[in-house]
Amino acid sequence: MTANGSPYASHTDAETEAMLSAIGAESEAELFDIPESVRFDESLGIEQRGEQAVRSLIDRTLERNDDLIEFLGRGHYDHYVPSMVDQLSSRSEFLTSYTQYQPEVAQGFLQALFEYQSMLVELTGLPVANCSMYDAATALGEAATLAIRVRAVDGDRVLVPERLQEGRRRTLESYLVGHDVGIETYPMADGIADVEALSERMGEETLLVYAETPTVRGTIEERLDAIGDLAADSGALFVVGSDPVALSVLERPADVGADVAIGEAATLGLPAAYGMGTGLFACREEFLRQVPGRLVGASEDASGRRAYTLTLQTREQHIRRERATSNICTNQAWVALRTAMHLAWLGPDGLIDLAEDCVTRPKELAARIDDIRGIGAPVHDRHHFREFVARTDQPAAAVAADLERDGYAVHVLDEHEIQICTTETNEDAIDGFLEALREAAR
Amino acid sequence: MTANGSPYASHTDAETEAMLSAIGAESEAELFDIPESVRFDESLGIEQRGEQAVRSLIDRTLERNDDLIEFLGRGHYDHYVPSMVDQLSSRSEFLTSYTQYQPEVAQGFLQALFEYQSMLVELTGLPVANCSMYDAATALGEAATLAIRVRAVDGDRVLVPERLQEGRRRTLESYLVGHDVGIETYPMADGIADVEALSERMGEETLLVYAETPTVRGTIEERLDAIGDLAADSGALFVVGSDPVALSVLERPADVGADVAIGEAATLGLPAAYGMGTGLFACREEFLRQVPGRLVGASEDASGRRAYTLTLQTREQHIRRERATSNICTNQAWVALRTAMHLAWLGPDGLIDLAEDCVTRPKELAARIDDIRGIGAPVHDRHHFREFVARTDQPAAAVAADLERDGYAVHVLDEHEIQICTTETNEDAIDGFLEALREAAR
Amino acid sequence: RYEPLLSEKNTDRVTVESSLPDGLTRDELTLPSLPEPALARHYTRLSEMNYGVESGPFPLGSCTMKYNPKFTEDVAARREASVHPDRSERSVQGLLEIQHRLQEQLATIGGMDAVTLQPPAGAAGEFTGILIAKAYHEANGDDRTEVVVPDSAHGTNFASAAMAGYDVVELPSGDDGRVDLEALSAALSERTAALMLTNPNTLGLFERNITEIAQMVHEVGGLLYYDGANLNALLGRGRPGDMGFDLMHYNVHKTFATPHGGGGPGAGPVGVTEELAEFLPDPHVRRADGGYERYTPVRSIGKVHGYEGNWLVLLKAYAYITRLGGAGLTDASAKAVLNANYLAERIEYEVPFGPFHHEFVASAGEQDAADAAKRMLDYGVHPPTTKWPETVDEALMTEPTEIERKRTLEQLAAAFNAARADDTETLEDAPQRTAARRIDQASAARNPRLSWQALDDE
Amino acid sequence: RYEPLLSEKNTDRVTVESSLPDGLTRDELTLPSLPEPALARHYTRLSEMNYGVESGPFPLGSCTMKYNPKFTEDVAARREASVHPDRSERSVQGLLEIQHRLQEQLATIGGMDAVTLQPPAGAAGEFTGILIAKAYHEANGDDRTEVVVPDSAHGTNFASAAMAGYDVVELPSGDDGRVDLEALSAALSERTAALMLTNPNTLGLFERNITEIAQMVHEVGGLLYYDGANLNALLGRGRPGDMGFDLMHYNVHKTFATPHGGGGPGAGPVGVTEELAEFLPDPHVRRADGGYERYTPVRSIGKVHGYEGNWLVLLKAYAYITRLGGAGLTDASAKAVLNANYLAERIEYEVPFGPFHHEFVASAGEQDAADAAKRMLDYGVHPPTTKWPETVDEALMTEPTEIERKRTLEQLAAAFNAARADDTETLEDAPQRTAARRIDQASAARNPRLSWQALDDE
Repeated sequence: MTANGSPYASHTDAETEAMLSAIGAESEAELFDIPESVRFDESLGIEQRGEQAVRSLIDRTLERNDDLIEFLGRGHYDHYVPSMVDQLSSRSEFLTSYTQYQPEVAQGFLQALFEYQSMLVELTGLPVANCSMYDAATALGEAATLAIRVRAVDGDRVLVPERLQEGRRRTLESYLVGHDVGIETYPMADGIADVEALSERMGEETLLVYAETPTVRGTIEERLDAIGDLAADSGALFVVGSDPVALSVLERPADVGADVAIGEAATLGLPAAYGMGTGLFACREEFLRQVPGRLVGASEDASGRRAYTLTLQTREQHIRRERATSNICTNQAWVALRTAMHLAWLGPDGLIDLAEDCVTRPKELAARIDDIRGIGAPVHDRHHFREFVARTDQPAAAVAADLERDGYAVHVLDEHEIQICTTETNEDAIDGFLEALREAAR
Repeated sequence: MTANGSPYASHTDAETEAMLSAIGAESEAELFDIPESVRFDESLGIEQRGEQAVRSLIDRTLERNDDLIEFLGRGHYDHYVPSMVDQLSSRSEFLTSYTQYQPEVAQGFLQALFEYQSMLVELTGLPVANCSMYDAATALGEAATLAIRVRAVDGDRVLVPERLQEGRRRTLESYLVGHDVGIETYPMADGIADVEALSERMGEETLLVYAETPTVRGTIEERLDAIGDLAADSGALFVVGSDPVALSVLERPADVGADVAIGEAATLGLPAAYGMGTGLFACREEFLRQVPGRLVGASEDASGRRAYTLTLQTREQHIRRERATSNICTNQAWVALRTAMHLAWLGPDGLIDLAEDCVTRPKELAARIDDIRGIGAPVHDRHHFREFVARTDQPAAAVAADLERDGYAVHVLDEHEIQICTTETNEDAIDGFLEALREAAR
Repeated sequence: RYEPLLSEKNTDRVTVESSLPDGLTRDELTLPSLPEPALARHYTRLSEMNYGVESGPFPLGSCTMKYNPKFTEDVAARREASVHPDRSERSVQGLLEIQHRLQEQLATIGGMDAVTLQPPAGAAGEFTGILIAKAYHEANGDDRTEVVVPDSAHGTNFASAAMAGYDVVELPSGDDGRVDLEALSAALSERTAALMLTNPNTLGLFERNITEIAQMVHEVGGLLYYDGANLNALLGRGRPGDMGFDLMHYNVHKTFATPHGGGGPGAGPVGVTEELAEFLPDPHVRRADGGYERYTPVRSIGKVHGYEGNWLVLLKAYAYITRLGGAGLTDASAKAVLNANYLAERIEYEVPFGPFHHEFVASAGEQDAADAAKRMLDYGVHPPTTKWPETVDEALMTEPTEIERKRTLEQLAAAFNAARADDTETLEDAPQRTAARRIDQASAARNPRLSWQALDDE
Repeated sequence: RYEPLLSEKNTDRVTVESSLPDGLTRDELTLPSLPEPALARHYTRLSEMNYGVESGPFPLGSCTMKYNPKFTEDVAARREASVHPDRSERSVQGLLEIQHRLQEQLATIGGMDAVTLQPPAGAAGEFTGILIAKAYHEANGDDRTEVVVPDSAHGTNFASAAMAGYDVVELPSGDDGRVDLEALSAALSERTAALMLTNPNTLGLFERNITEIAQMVHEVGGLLYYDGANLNALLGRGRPGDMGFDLMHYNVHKTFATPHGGGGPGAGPVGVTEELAEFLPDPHVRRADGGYERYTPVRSIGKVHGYEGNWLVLLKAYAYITRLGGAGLTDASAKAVLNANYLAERIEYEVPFGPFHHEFVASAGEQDAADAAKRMLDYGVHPPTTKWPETVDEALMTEPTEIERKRTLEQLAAAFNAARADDTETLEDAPQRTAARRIDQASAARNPRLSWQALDDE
């Protein structure tokens, strides 16, 4: 290879010579048709390093992160990802492949995505699921633009809960920049939607109502069907946010009248990953040709055998350009594959067991925390999923800072509220956490 | 699956029922034809755990190991293993396959082993290399039994260096238990073979002379050709021990008259792994039908294309039984695959660079250590490979204990000698190590 | 060999038992139920029916299917790399440091002053860039309504501009395949918010008049946006910032070797000039005393992702850039361009435009480009992108990338040439040697069956 | 598709430049030189030409090709697991603890009192066991010269006994496929150091007279050795120690799911009764105050491996045993036996002996068993072990293991039955659908070409 050249493009000098000569060029530089005035002199000033050196540099840098045990959630969750998911998704035929524009050599990935879609159909009860958006926040944005397309004559306002993960709210705002549509909120009552207040805010101008379960505070929404009825009455799109674990035991979005379900699919399949995720997106059949993102459909090959292919591509940007249902191209396909693998690994029993643990764990932990002097939990007298809010006598920020010093991370919500999330990945640390909290809270 | 049954044999109850009924049995227990008197009641007393729980248990236990930076060698070395080796060797088609008794569905592994053999042929200069023994120690034992078979009428003694890694020496003893052959040692002079003294010990009774380079003390043996001549003169088998990195720059065993080369092949391909390795074994053509272990040969398939197969199996235990060249059956094939991958990843330039680093690193480190008060290095005025011996004014054990407290591991050889090994995997730690040594040595 | 669906192997319908009140729960759940060994075989078999970069050459134009170095996967798999996004700034200093270093590396490579890592894909980067342009104009009290996009541009450019509320003005290409300055002049006006340009463009041609183009755009008060899809052609030899571009996105899954993953995840960082830095998404990372901090740029457009994008992908890109360094990146570009030229030299299909850089667009001529591509599958290679851009008849858009060596390029050329020599019937019957034969895409769209439930209903 | 050798792709001859004196170095080195992308494709392609447990059923009798749980690989890949073998006892307490726990688990499973983990494979375990027997007899001043081995035993039994210097006395099987007590009586004498027995034997038959056999061996002063190859048939339901065996080896790559790796590495721990514990290899691990220590058993036979065996393999076995627990192991055996019986019921080849446990030996009858096996490859499954043991004509030694479910067993049976229905010509021409057609093994042996250098010489 060229000295200091790319280790992954190691032409021998002889090969380079021969190729240049075949082309009829003297040098590689000559092949660059760049006017002198805008040429760059190659001085990028980035040092080249060996593979081992890069790994060790990154290891050393990452070690500067504090080694905290996280009791964090609020829309992004850490569940145990089985080894099988890592190892099988890493097979290069999956990992290094492209979007399936040549389905004859992409049947494996297409089938896996078809299976992913099918599992989401079962979980949501909605008959159409795409094979991924970037994350829950962008999926919510896409749901809003879907609403604009299908309800365009009817309204100019979307209604969201007053308590919503900040990234979801602000990403939604970005998706609405290009439209004359405003965002309004409806109030919560003791942790869940205040349906009466919501009812008063609904009107003809309402394009879309969004509700989620569990909510950002970990409460299970109790009146989705009532919200669904309100949406149906006013002709607004009803969008329900959730995740695959919760959906395995909670009411199906389809059964409470949802038109669209969105959420964070990579709650299964990925570790915390600093917020990297996958947007779940499913909807009713009538919106089929308005769906954003990729869809995999079943078909047949020339020998009559079942085969899979990307379908309804005329919705998409590479064909419809500015009239596409979305600009999304690269999506989160490989994460969706991992989510499907994780779902398959759990199976229906394992999934329900996991979901039930998400109901019982926060209940038990909240009860233990409630016994601590200087702290009360849960703040909301509701059913919880994975997490709950606690009220602190001490300033919440000080409590969290003390906990962090002891090696634990929690959310600070406001002056006297913290939020605590528990799953199987931090359960071993609960005793130590309670000990630290006992100190911090008093 | 059965409650608490094997998670990897999850027959449904209905399946089990149907299968029992097809067999005509009432229960699984009924299928066990074990007399009542020797039945066991299933009470193994080992708790079942989930996957996550097992991983976390083992992680917690392994964390009880001290996190030391190792300057350890003496026959077992840690080189940086590239990610490519881990990831490609882990493909299940390799990892979970069996010995290649059905070559038509094992061409991939056979070809990789053929390539491994070929690379060892190049490194040793000897035309026959098998596709692995357990480790260097058992390879030495196998070399000795080979000597007995091919030189049986001639002698009853093997000669080994007085300084030899303990495991090699004692494993050799085990391999000779069944034979009337004794082990004698020949002395070393300032770290390498004392050829004159060796010459005096050679005789008709000498079956085999073993020499290695680098030696267990890290010195490069300088008179291998003279030892080879002595062996040739007395009709003894000359066995040379080395490893693939050293062999890339040092004289080829074939060129110094070696009949057999043995050594630790997994010096490339595996991390330290608590002594797990792979025995390198190569020899002259005339011993072909006396070689222990598996051999892969080229052949053709029915369509005339090149194909590979295990060959000369009549040497082996499953055919020749008590007259086999060895009892070895399961060997280290997958590690040999990794070694071949690592060799291929380095290529000849990378391999020579690595070897040259193994020459310069210990030289530089010894020089820096020699500047420390209370310690002298290297003890032997020789060329070194990866490691060297240092003399301490303080008791060596105390110096090592101090170092260990500071996070570094070295060998203690005797009252005032320690041994220090350095490769690319500990080079980043050298400054800290010298600091600690400065404290410990005075 | 057909691989049954998971649902066809074993499905259980399970009654949901929960400690929650009945009214809040579903009644049952019906999903595949298989033990790990069966799943391992399922996904192993599926992988065998899929072509990746390690299966052979993958000269998919405009996609830059380069090799994804194995070690970057190990880097991203480190437990320390995976923290919750709501962690305190103080407790993730290592991660912030890597983000900051990557921001700086990308800025240097693109000749930009500031870079956000938040957009989770190239199209998200475009959308972010256009939102920044919009915010910039609005901050200037300037109400602009149009974005100009060349006809040969990626569909995402059109869609992203439209998503941000702009009217898209399509710019016809000149006879040489490049921007026609007269047409550009006609397209530009004080309504122009931005011109989005790919350079080299999708034909692999460098816009030689880039300085003039930039001047013209800037003269009407517009911004010049660089689509980073083809950045692999320029590394070390040309920087968008030096050419007059005001903002750009990078496709790390193209240029910086993070795997495409069958369609994602990628990452689409956006670089901007100093003037635009105050509009970057929230949060941005900067040095603070002794460490790093997150902050909100003063006129931030807000957020385009719930958190901070596809962090694990960005980490792989950082590992790649740090591995190659400036010299390696420059060499990668040089070899990518050399390879494209050598391959074009060896194939017998006509290549109408040039001189091209890292990719070229050949014409299948009388053949149907899609059919020719199917036939190439039979010859054991992945075909090029077909029928796009429309500026070339029956386009075969080809980008071998730097990773192929001479011999592989020759094998690839042989596959092209064999397909060229085949007759129409053969092409239409292709592929014959793949896991599936030609797939009927029309009927899939006519009768959409998007889940196994839909199959069961039949 | 033929995959060229690495050497055929690109080889460099490099002059060795070294700071060492010329006399100590070689002149040049000639090895393949390929960049990582080319290597990744090479090994990916090779893997595609290889059948593993995740490719489909693998009913290889006497090999116990069970599924290798993925998580055990992640466990063994932990950096903390890989330390140098010369580390001080004090600094590797975690590792010693796991070794000790595994010793105890294996002792419990086998009904033994002490277990060494050192032997790196089953055959090494046998050799270790026979060395222990020899040391034991020598310690008793007892000079014995023979080891008795049934004719149906694994070849390693014969070879291991011979390696330890013993004469091997072959014991003919009885008409029921089991040990014939009369023949045994004739074979035993005061020269007998040990009887090596596989139980159930290689026909899958439990030695019902095991108590009498043990008594007979002990009466002449011999030791009874258990070959653990078939232990997967007995987990939780029978323990060698309870049957009168004095020592045994375990094949962790068979019974405890560590991968076979194309021929290794495995591990062959040896268990012994209390009486023999003082002969175990050096070092052994035991509890010491508050931790664990290595020690040398007083009459240790010494070492059978340079260090302490295949640690990473042992760690995977520990992970597997800890995952399944006693209940899981017992169930694994039950399902392994159930599966063998169900499969035998479904196939049309005759199974002459029974009742068998986890494996059975069918007879191909008039067919050549090896040919029938090649034909099964065409039907997409891995065939059974063939032509062994010789106590069955044209043996098809079949062990489906517990991991296969009913449907897979039926598919497997269909492959057997299809081969049985094929004519001789078809069998002899098989396989037709594999990466390579039938390979000429005879000529490979007649004209050994064991390296690419040998091919070049032609």
